[in-house]
Amino acid sequence: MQWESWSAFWQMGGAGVYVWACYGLTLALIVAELVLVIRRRKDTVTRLLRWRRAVGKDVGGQGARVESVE
Amino acid sequence: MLAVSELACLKGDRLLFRGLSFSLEPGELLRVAGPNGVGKTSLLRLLAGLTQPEAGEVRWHGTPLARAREDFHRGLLYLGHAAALNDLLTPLENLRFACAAAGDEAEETACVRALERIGLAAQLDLPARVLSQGQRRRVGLARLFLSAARPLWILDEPFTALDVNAVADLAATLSAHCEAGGAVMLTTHQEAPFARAPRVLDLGGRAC
Amino acid sequence: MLTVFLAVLRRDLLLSWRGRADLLVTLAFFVIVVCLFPFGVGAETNQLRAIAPGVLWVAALLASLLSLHRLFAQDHADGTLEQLLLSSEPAVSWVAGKVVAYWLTTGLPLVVAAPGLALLFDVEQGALPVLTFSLALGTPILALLGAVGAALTLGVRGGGMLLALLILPLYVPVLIFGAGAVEAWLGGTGATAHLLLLGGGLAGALALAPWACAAALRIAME
Amino acid sequence: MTNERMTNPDNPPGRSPTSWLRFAAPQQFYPLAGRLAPWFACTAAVLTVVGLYIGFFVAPTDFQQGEVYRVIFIHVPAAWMSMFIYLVMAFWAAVGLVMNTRLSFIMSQALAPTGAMFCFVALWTGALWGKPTWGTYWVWDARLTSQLLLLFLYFGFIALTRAIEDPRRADRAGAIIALVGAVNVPIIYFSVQWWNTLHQGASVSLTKAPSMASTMLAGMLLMSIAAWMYSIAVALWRVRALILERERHTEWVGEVLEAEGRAR
Repeated sequence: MQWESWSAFWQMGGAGVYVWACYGLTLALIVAELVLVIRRRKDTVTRLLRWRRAVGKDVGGQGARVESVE
Repeated sequence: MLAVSELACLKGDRLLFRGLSFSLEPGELLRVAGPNGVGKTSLLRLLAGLTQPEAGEVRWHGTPLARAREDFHRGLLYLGHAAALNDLLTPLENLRFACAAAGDEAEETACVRALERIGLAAQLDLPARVLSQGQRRRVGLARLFLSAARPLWILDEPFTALDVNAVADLAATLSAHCEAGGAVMLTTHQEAPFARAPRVLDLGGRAC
Repeated sequence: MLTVFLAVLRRDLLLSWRGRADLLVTLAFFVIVVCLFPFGVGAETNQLRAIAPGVLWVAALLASLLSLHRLFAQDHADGTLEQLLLSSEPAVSWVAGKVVAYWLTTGLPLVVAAPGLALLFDVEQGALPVLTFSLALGTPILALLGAVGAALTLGVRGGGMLLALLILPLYVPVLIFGAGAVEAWLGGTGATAHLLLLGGGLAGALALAPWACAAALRIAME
Repeated sequence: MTNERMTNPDNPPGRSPTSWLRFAAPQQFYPLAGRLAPWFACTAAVLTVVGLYIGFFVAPTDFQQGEVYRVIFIHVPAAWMSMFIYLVMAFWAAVGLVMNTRLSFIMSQALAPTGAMFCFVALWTGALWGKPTWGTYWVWDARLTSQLLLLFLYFGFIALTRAIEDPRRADRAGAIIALVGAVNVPIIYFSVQWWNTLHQGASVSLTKAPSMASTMLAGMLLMSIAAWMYSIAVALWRVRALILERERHTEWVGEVLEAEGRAR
């Protein structure tokens, strides 16, 4: 074990501010990214459900099927 | 000449048409019909090779467009909505550039003759920005007289902004091109006096 | 192929000539940006001499970005681009024509004006040919890379700002070797290596950029 | 190319069983991604815990730098990942352009935000590591500078793909800029290094640690693999949302959405 006490661990030999700022920001960014990804998925599902209700069930068949010429 | 099979076109969020199959043979004049927004222009751009279809394919003399691009574009004249005129150039300069860019020989005398033929003799050396809508349209159409060697003409609304005489004249030119073994595909909202009634491709048949 | 190249080149040069007031804007911007620096950093001769190569190169880089977003915009709007894409000739030929015309009208004036401006910064006279030569090799690279960016952002909202964001990081190597050439000459190590690298960059850009640009223009038509 | 576009007459685009390259792939990939992503995420979490334990409690104090070197356990993995992700993005972009497959474009777009995030982390940790070691937050060191330019490349890619509304154009335009950027990354790195040696003489090297203990190395490698797993998991989740968005016309997305709607 490297550390004599927890407070020594937090102080990181005097460089605690720098080390914990690095780890803190990284953690915050990762959490933010995960939240954004999950939120985005939920938003997409809600929006698409709404969209499908608006256009009706037959979303794939919107375009006119052109059978023949003349 | 041009064979289309099972073509589908998606524009943004909307499926414009699907399962579109037809072919165009030499001597034919095909009119694409249907209300606004049904995909007439999209179809023409797609056939010209400007955009890619969502599904299906277009063949030029039996070869898929992607592999016959150069040969296809040598045999195609496409005139779109925009007249491809630069305001700072004169009609003559615009026409000569259009021909040269397409890969045609563009003799000055031939270009002058084409512009005179379409009724722009007096505007040859004016900058294009002073021309009226109809006159701008004519500069683009002057290329028809220089492109007899290109068998396939695809024209998007060629009659727009033209007066009655010009419409008749253009219809005669198109009919003559078909007589000579060419093929014409066009969209239009107005009736034109063609020598023979054009075949109609109705995109709006079952549109919603 | 050559006919199309020459036709596009001739037309674009003619268009620039008809709208020649626009040409002066790029040059004026270059001159003004360069002249702003002494006000910002002070008119101390030694300092000005030290920053001159960098200032001239950064200003040239910004000036060449100034009208870049207009490179294809007019042709896109009036339908000329459609017709060019439908040409049976290879797209590379007319793309090259447009880029060469663009460089002749915006890049070349900078190359010509730079030595004169360098004198304002009291740059040693022997370094002036190196500066001119480095700009003559470097600004075409800027035009070629810029054309790819202009094609990608064609018709996109906020295209001008986006273009700067896309292209400026790619300009960094050109800036480093361009300004570095002059500094190396002034430092006595000789500018050959820098100029060779710039030449290599130009060859690479000439070989790749027109293709990328043509592909981007095809995509922009969709 | 055109053959892939052929569809069965009765199937509108997006439902064809024959063209797996173009249509079936997203449909099959969507549930696959959903099943795989949690595993990658769990692996990442476990590796992070182990890596951090080794990094903080097993690895010895560096005799030159003291404790501050422990930033290395995120700095180096982040820097590696940011470069690696850009290359993977460019790879998918190239695959997309050559094979005309939508899924590859979606992949490259799903990776970009994570790459940019790691790039920023590498810069941030580099700066905070620099302050106690070199006495300044920023030096124009070749590594830091290329990292900064890489961040701009990421921003450019993301901004371009977001600014273009037509998804097909956005896909292809993004692919081109990703490839142009990938060609330029080595050139930028080389030029910056060249510029740096000329201007500053020998630069301070961040990772040059002649006496790196094997436990330090182990921690760093574990954290790198964790970062890699994390990137895959997040990219897969993002791909799922993008697939739903792009394939919303199809029946299978309809079924997926209805199942989701019932589950709420």
